[in-house]
Amino acid sequence: MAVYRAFVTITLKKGVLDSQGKAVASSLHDMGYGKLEEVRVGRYVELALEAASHDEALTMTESICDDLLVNDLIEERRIEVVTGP
Amino acid sequence: MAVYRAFVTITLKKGVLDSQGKAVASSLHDMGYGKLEEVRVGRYVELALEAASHDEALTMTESICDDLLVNDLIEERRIEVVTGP
Amino acid sequence: MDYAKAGLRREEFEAIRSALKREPTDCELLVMGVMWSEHCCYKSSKPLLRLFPTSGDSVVQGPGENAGVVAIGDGWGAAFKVESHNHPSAVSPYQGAATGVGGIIRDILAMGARPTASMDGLCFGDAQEPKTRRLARGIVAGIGGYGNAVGVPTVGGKTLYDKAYNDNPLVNAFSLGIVRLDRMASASTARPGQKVLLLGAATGRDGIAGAAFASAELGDDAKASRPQVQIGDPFEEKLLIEACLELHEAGLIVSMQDMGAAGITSSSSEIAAKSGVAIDLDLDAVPLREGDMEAWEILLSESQERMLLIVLPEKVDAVLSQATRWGLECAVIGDVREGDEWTARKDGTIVAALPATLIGEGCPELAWPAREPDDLESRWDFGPEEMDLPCDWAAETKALLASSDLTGKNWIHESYDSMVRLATVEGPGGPVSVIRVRENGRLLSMAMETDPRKTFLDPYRGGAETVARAIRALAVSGATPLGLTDCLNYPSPEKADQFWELAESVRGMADCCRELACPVVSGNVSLYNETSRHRILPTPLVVAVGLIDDPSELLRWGRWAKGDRLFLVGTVASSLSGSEYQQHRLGVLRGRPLAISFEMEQEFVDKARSTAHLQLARSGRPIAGGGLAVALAKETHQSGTGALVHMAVPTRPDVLLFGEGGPRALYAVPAQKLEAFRKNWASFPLTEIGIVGGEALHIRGLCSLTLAEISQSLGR
Amino acid sequence: MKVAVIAFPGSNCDDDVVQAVSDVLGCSVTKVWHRNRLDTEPDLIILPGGFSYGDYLRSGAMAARSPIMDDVRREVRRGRLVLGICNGFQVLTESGLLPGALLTNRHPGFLCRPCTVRVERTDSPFTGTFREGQVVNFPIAHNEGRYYLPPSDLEKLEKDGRVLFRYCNDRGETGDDFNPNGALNHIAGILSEEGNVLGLMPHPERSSDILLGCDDGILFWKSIQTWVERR
Ligand SMILES: Nc1ncnc2c1ncn2[C@@H]1O[C@H](COP(=O)(O)OP(=O)(O)O)[C@@H](O)[C@H]1O
Ligand SMILES: [Mg+2]
Repeated sequence: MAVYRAFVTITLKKGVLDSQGKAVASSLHDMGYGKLEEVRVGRYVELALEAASHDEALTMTESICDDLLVNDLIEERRIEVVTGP
Repeated sequence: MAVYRAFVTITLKKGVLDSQGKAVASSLHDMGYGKLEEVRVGRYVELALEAASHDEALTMTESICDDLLVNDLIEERRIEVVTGP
Repeated sequence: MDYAKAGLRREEFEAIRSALKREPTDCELLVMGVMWSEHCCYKSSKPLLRLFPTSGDSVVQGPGENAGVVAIGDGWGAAFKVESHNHPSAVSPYQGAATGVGGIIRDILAMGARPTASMDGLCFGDAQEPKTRRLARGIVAGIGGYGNAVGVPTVGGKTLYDKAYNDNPLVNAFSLGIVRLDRMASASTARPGQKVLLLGAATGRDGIAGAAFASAELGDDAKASRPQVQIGDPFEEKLLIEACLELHEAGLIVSMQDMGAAGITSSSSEIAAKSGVAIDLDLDAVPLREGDMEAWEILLSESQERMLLIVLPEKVDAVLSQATRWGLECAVIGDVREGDEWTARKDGTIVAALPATLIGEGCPELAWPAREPDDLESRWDFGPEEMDLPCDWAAETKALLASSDLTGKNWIHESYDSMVRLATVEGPGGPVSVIRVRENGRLLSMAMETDPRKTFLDPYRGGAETVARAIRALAVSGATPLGLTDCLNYPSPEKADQFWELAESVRGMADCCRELACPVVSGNVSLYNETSRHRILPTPLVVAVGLIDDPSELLRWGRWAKGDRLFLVGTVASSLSGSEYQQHRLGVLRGRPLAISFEMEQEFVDKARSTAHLQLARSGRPIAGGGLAVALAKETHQSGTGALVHMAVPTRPDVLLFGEGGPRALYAVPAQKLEAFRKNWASFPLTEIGIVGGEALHIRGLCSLTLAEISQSLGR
Repeated sequence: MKVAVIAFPGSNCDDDVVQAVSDVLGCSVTKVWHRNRLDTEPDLIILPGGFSYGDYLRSGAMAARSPIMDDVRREVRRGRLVLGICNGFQVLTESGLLPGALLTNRHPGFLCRPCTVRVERTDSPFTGTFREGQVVNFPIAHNEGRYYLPPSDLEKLEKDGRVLFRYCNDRGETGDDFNPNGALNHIAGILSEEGNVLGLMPHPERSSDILLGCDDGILFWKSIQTWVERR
């Protein structure tokens, strides 16, 4: 068993209203950032987990995403797993 | 001028209690994920911006973080900038 | 395109063809498919809804507008309605529940009313199931997440758990707003020459055909319903509320309409039909979130936080600039003309041209066969003698108190902002919720009730009992009922016994509304709440709204003081059939609930109201779920003092303590009011049952529960 | 006394504050939309509760960067009183007018309920009519109310006596069980260095009318009025 670290980035699917991104973009525009074209706001989750292999760590992270972290209807995820605590 | 994409990951500083991370961890434990050691929850922001160079895009992103996206007292950031829309 | 793909039946398709005298286009078929879905046109329930009494002294607007309106004095009115968001919440609990709250608030807003208070009715599956916990958490978070941010307090609600809701949790959202009666908005005031504007969020692909989806049984793989989920943005809604009220106040709009199910189509065609005008829509002018949307997608999108406005041409600029001030998008998307056609153009060509009245009112009604369920008699086959008397009454009472239906709701209502707007006189957790109407100094009392178990056992009696419960609760608080809104949550109407249950329970509700002079002013129907595994219990939910002229006429609860005498009004022998106790102890659902006596109900209402108005009691609580024992325990807990209860037990003690049904209440009366109180209730069953004092609820001969034990069982 | 209440898009306690203050003090209270400037010279500026800019990104972050906050800063320098309630407190920390940050509650999730706090000192512009150590009921309603400040700064804040309200039980005792959100040192409200800016998580305006359950807030508004009139 070794310790792995998984980094999960969760963003809204294209076409789903990103109200946070919209609000942040318009604030930044008001603050003078005219060259900003788009802002999308998502979530980021870091997990430390014990697994027998890199693959097992990845599978576990996938299933954690399915079970709790990600709402498939509207969100998509990107997962990266590295070795070490 | 070209379009760049900046990816910003924002997490709470070590030493600041991450209550959301703790809540997620305890939910996952209840759901049977016993091998989970730590969960940290953060924010992820994707920006599309116009800049003359990669460096300018990076500087602009840094300043957007300073000005709005990140609260230095409690948070830290990681920035990655790539070319293209 | 095949009409069936659009969700139409053959006879519906024929009706469209013969009305048009031509073949409908694909776009028209899709539009009609959604507009003639159960959710939008009530084709299965319309004949039943006609049973409801809909007029009365206080009714200003009955069913037919976005919300009903009752007069509350001094030229002010209360607009209110309850609406279901069951199917979306089953698929995507947070977003489904959140957009349910957003939607009902816009219905209130569309009447020109300021949304002032919300309530939520929730039915969840088996409390022990992990799936239930996940759904419940998501749904509650969604209601709070939306309601808290828009700044409309959630002042109460109702939650129950039963395995019948395992696959189909119910989310019924109620909202009430205050409106000046001479400033009410209406869908029937559009005139030729005026402009059609779209205010609020850009239109995207979310929730397309959601209405049709809400009218079908959920597939076993709910994830397949993906694209039909709507996403809410309470921030945008808050701006929309303020903007619309400001525009309305400034006289800049002629009419407004929320965009709920079937979005632009339903809102614009409804105005056209009700106002007797034609409307031309230019879909190229609609601000889109995604560029490549098809005409039918734009027409049917259920993107949230949008309102349709009808504006005089000379006021358009003013409206557009106000919108900018609020940071909202606004566009002119059409014209009002003479005639009765509803047309939509895209890229210069007409994609749909339909008679406006056909869209909203033309759907042929469905008359499903009704048949009394074969097992009805056996449902009634129950006698209390089937239940052993408990040997430990204290343990039994504590266990009942701790059961999920009666208690442990703090985690729900503490996650709602119940106090914003400074109007909440009595928030969540009591038998009624009470708000102050600042505009005229009066109070409104609201009671949400549903009793699906009794409704299942005897639909007529259960339906009547549901309405009666709400009216009793109002009366005990001192309120005069003004009107009622209902949400009819049922499984599929296409099975004869299920349709019979629907019809009988509506009949029971309607009779009770009529006899107790509480007209139905608005409502909603949600059918097909079933899957191959489960079907929900017949679940009519009502919210009755009543008026208290002066705050001194409000009788509160949980206010016992030492030395007060306790009285039970109403029968001592009610029924265990369909009671919380039966459910909790035996886990069965059997027996026949009590029949309703409207004369007795009316007498109770009158006497309860005078008890409050003449301040004859210190504390009063209607007896509902869990019976007398639970009423006593809750009063003890909230008052922070015990009581000695001593009463003759003419019947089985469990029936006395835990029985439910019929007009009953528990009062605490101070010594100097005893005589007047007794006189007030003369000729009605009245039993003095004890005296307030001490550190425990002591029921002589049965049990004694300390304050600490009670609080602990109640989970707070 | 003149009071200005600043409304950001998404504020939702702005009307409540206007109502409570004008009912209790009978003074003129004006609501100022964030896009307008603060040109009158109010004795008290209130940043109300709510969800400014949807509370997106971080609560208060975007409101803190809106131009009207420059006017607020100017008035702070001139010694005017500024009160941030709930979301207003978050705006004040985000804008640097008060130190620290308000983090997600210890048990994440919105929490709305009556709440008892202890008045720590009575020589501030906001608390003159209270008794020292008095326990008052100001309801809370927030998801991000956990006050945080790095340890050394916190020590200094305490030493300077800038903690004005602390969560406690009804006998005035502090403890984790009576701290609804996990705020460090049970902090519910703090003062700026000059003492004219107050950030407060609980809502005194929700406690200003006995019909709604409690009126401890009346003393709070009277304190401010007394202080302003004495000056
Ligand atoms: N169960 C019911 N009882 C009484 N009125 C109802 C009921 N269901 C629907 N109505 C009325 O029918 C009309 C259409 O309902 P609905 O489609 O839900 O309105 P909206 O499109 O405004 O959401 C409304 O006026 C509503 O009040
Ligand atoms: Mg409507």
